[in-house]
Amino acid sequence: MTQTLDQIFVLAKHWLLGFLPAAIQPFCSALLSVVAIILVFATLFAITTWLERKGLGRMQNRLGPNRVGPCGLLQPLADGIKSLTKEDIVPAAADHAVHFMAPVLLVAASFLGYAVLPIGRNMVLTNLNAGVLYFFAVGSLMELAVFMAGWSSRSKYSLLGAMRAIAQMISYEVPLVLASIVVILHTGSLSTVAIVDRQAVYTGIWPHWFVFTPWGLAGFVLFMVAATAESNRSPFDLPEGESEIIAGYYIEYSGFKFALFFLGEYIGMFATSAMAITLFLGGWAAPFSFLTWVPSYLWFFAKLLAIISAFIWVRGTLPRLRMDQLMNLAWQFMLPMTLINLLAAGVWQFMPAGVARWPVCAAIVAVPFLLLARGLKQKRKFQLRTYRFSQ
Amino acid sequence: MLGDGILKGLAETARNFFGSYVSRDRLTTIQYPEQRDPQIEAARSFPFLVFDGADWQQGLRCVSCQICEKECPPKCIFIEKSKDKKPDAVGKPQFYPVRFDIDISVCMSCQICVEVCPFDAIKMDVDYDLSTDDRFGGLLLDRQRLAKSNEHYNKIHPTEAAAVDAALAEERAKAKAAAEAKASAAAKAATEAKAAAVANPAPAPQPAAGESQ
Amino acid sequence: MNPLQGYLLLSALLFSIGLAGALLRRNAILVLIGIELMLNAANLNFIAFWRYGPVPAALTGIMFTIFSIAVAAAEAAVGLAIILAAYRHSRTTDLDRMDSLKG
Amino acid sequence: MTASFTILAAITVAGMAAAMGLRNAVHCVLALTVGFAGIAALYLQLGAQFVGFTQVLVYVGAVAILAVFAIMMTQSRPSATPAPRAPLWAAGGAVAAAVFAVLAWAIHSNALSVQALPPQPEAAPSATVQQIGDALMHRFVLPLEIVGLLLTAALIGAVVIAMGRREEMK
Amino acid sequence: MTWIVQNLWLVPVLPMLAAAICALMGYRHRIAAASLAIGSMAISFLLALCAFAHVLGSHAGNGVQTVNVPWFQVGGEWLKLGWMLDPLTSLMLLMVTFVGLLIFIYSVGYMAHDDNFTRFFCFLALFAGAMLGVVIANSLLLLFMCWEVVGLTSYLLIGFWYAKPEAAAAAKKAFVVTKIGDLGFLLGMVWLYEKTGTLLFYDGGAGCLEHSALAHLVAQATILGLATSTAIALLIFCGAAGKSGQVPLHVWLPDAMEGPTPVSALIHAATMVAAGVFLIARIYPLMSVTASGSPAPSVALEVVAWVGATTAVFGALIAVAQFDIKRILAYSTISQLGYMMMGLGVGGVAVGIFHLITHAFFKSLLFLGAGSVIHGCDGEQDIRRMGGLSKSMPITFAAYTAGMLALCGFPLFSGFWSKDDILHAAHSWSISQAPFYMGAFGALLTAFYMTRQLYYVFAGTSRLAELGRDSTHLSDPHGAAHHAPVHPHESPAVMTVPLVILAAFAVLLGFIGTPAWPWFQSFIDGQPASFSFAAFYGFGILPVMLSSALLVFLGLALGWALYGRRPIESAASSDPLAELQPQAFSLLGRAFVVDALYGATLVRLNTVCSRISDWLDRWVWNGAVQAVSYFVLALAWLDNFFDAAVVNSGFDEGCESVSRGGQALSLLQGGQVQSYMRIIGGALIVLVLFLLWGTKI
Repeated sequence: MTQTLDQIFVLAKHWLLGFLPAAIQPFCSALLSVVAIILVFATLFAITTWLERKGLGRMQNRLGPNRVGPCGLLQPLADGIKSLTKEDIVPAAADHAVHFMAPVLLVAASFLGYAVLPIGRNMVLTNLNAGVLYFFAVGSLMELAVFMAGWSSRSKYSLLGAMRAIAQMISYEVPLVLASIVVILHTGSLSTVAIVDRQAVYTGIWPHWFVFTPWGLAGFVLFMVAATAESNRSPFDLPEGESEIIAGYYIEYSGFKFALFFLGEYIGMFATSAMAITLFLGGWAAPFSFLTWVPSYLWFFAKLLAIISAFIWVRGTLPRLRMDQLMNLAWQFMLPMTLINLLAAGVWQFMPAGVARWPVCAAIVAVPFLLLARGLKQKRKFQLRTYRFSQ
Repeated sequence: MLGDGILKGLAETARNFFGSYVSRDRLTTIQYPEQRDPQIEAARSFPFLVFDGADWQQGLRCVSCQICEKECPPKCIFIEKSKDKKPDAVGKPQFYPVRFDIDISVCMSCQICVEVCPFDAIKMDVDYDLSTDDRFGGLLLDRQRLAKSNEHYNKIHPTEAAAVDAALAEERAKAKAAAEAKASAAAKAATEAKAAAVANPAPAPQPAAGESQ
Repeated sequence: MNPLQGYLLLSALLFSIGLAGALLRRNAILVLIGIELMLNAANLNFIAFWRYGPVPAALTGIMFTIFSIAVAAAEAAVGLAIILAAYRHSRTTDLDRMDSLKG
Repeated sequence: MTASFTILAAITVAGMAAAMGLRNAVHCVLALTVGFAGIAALYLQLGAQFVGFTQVLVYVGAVAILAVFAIMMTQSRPSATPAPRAPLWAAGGAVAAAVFAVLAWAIHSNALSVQALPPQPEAAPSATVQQIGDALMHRFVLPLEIVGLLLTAALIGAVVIAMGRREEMK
Repeated sequence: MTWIVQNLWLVPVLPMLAAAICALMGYRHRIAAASLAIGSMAISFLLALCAFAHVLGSHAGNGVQTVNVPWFQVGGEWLKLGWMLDPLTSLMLLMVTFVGLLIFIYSVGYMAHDDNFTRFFCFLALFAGAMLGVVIANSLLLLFMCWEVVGLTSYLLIGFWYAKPEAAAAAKKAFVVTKIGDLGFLLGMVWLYEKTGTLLFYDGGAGCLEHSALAHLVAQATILGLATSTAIALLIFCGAAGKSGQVPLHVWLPDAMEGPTPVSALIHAATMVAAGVFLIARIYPLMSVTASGSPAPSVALEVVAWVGATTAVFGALIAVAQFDIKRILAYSTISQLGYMMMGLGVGGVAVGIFHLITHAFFKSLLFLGAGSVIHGCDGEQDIRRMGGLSKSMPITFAAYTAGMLALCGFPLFSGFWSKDDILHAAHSWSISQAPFYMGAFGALLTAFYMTRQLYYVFAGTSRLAELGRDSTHLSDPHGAAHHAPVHPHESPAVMTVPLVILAAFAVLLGFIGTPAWPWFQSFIDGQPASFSFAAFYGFGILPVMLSSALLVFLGLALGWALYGRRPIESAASSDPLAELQPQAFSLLGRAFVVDALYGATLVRLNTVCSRISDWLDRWVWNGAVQAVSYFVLALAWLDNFFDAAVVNSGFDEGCESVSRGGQALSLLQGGQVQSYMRIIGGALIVLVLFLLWGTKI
């Protein structure tokens, strides 16, 4: 029974494909999965916008949307209808073709990453041999889309925003990849399915998630910070900093194209979050061995929602960084820490299995962290800022 | 340690998040159409024209002097003066506006028109439910839509309106007394010298009008 | 025509396009891109030979391509940095005007 | 000569030709990414997954962006250069055409010797990440180290060259 | 060999180390420098005490204990250096470290206001180290090296206030004059090395002061019928005379008083000037050696005695007519050094050294007292302007009086015993009685001029406020800044305590060498001392003692008669003695015009010589050199012509052809990258064609 419930979508797909001629079955199989993924994650996008607005509202002691539908649940729908019906304005000086292609490429690129993400047991579009590499390669396409959007608008704000976004994404791609390499080092595979399988085993009731190792924990935190920056979320949302460059690279977009950018950003965020889940949080694996009867995809989405909530929480808490702070964080803190974490993972790999490697690896990660933190703190002497004119 | 400040901040937002469910006091937002804050007396939105009595056309205080039209910084007032005159509240014959339009999409609520009006004929309203689906006609208010009764004025700005009413009442009383004096004098004169003053029927109102201006 | 020849012809064509770009464009950045293109054509050759070669298990073609990509990345970074430095010096990226080394 | 190869080859050649031919430098780079992506797809078709993704990661993700940045930093005006063609362009074009002709002739004339190869495997030979890693760590460890050194040197060198002198920064 | 003998080198090295550290310290670290110097000196003093105790313990025999270490190799021989410990050394060590320690402490107070405090202590410590090195040296070479360092520090310290031209000139003078003597010393040393092959004093029978070497030396004769030993000894005596200010070379010592007073006390009264005496004592075997069995004293000792006697009278005479408080003491020192030399010449090591030791104490006491007076009078040095200080400076007065009585040889004071010893030895000298009479006359004069000084300085009323305080008192910069009327005041405890200690020694020290208990003499000679009052009745002792006491009383009475009877009213009033004998007084006041004499003869000769050398240099040698250079110039011109006309034109032609070729080739280099690439592309085509052609065939 639990087996069936777990594999219900897989079985349903097979049952559907059974009606089709064998020649087009592979194509249709892929098509079905793609459509399913697009539908599910687009829905998740809608839910997330609602969740985000409600959550942020509550954090700011507001109610959030509450007019459209019960508890404002239909707000995303209203937003969608609004953006669809709005006038599509293209600047006269814009490079029309590029201007049009940019949001399309962004959404396409952000959806491409889902091809290798295992959503549940046996629920992955393709089990690529170099899946993680594929994911990051596709992720780098987003930079191009951002550049296209910023450049083709022929607006200084959008170009500035695009330049900021690209600089930020390139800078944080390095720690992002380096943070995930520890997992690859441990599993010895770039395949996402293999990585999840390695984590879906239990000692007693406890799972073998990588986040429960010293290097895994550090890697997870670093990965999440880099992912926040990579998906231009607060506090790293400089590219769209409303106060100085209004909305960054999509300032000249309106209507549905704007919605596409919005969608692309959220889908990209889901993808990196899902990657974090896959790499560190055991993918679709249940957190305790006695909970394995719950269908795997439910676990995946539960984790995803948890991470999304964390994103919202962070967004509601932290103010936006300055550009130099952003870059300093990337190159002076994230990069060294990921390299040290890599060292810790290597030590873990080569030390005999036992209790000894726990404190050693923890020390390798924690001591440089404390030193680095102290060094970074000492460099800047915080003091009360004095204004020359306004006081 | 690096990051403890972030954790502190996260705890703060979490406290607010859950607190907003627990205590109603935290939620400061007013659910607007259903709830409203009581209006404060000094509030103002856009100008309106005050009329006395029941009939707005009869009771408009405006004498179409066009000072406000000239003084309006964004030039959102348009006045067309009448050809004829009709008696005002004091009973004196005055011009009246045939057209009086204010484009409130242009108006900037500066209240200069109110300051310059010598007749206390134009005042600031407090109404803000002005949204309309007609971008042009719906926001160009004509004479009829601008006219609000003195009772309305008394309701929205009671203190100010009381002072204005008192001043007006005093003026009217004075004018009435003068008129009565004049009338009695005229009657006396009429009785004394009926034949002498046929050519000059009524020279008295002119100084009275000059006084009231 | 067998598949290998197809790849080789494609590679030759790409190489020639890259060469033409490198020879004809005046913008130094585009010349550099043309050179990158030639490198890519060569890489395609390596992969094609690995795929259709006698000992694919040796992975020589793939290795060659990987190293070539690494070297090309380094070359692009340094080349573009040099172009930037030259631009700062002469305020142009036009190769015709960067001829202070002529004899 | 499958259909997919034809389509991919056409896309690649079109992208590359556009990259070399368009007037606007930014358009050139965007077309170039199409060409690079096409080459990556060809790699995938040839069964070299790892190389294909690396191609995307390096060329589309890094080199193209780098080129775009360089263009942004060197072109104060977005207008295209007045005459994109170099002097003696005919000579250059002739050389390029001659190179292609000679290469094509060489490929064609060597068709016999190519056919003398052992029968080509229908399925792509496997090149899993594991195998590539093994090869890099054992047979090709020295080149790997050298490449690492080279990349480090290039990183530092690029930073130093692009940073310029300190007075200029101020 | 005990620990102390093995590590005796520590005694000089510690102050030297302190000096080195002080030299590296910043000038602000005053307390550190002073405490370092004083601490090192204190440790050296303790070590000296140990050494003394060691010698005292191993009294038997003339125990010379030596430690020799090889320094470096010359040809086949090792040059050895070493140190030694014998009674003489131990006593000298004790004296130098003790007096030095007291003077160091005194200097802290005296130099308190000086900017170069640190430098002062650096030099002082270096001097102390070098002086101790002189004392412990077992090698004439080591002794000479330390001797020269002592000379150097003397130079540095005399010129310590180098901004004053007098001080700089005095330093230069001291250096040059002592170097004249040192030249003799060096010659003697080289000669000695040539003759004996060693410079170690004692080296287990092989040393130059030991029997075999001496016998060898005395057997050889040189010019004028002198034995080699005598000649060498006289040469070395030149050095000693220079250092100790004996008559022909005494001129530097009075001028050396330009240095700070502690320096005068330590170097120019107690230790360095006594180094000459010590040197003679050290090489006494060489000085005294005679042809075997001859009872008469050696020629060298005879010379020493006569020079000493002359100096004693000479210095005392000049001191009578001086007005500078330190100059009086300086001439007194010269005179006393003459006594020591005379003692060495006529009586032997013990006689001279006994006076050296007592003199060191009371003369440094006098100098420190003078320093205290100068300090209290804010830099005033002219005794005519002092007066009445006994009331304002009681401690200094008491100490100074004790020192003065000791110097005069007042009965029972230490100077009395040691001077008596010398007079007695002179009285019983076999050659001549003249030194005795000269010494007796000197003693009379000493009592006289010290009484004069005492009356001038301490008696009567203060004359400080009188006269313009202008030219004469540049010598000490303490009071140069302020012109307010000066109130003489007592010096701080750090200065008076050393005075009191020294005064106690000045009074009591003589009792270790009375005729009744000649402990000192027997200690030096390495014999056990015996106590007997009967010794007073020995050969001629009591008459000499009585007569010298009489002379002292006579001198004191004369002084009182001239200066004490009638108080000196004013600084301007002339000296009573000058009123009696004006010519003689002015002659003495100008120090027998020796300086002028030197100026008129030696210095002028030197000037003439250098003029002649200059003329020769300018016209004769320079002409020759110029002739040669003109010849070379002519050659060069010829060469140049050849170069320009022949070689260059040919070379130019070659270069131009190369350049033309290069220009032709450079047309290929258009600076256009793409043109190069075109060529490369063409080359590629050719290459492929080649390959194809190759496979076809």
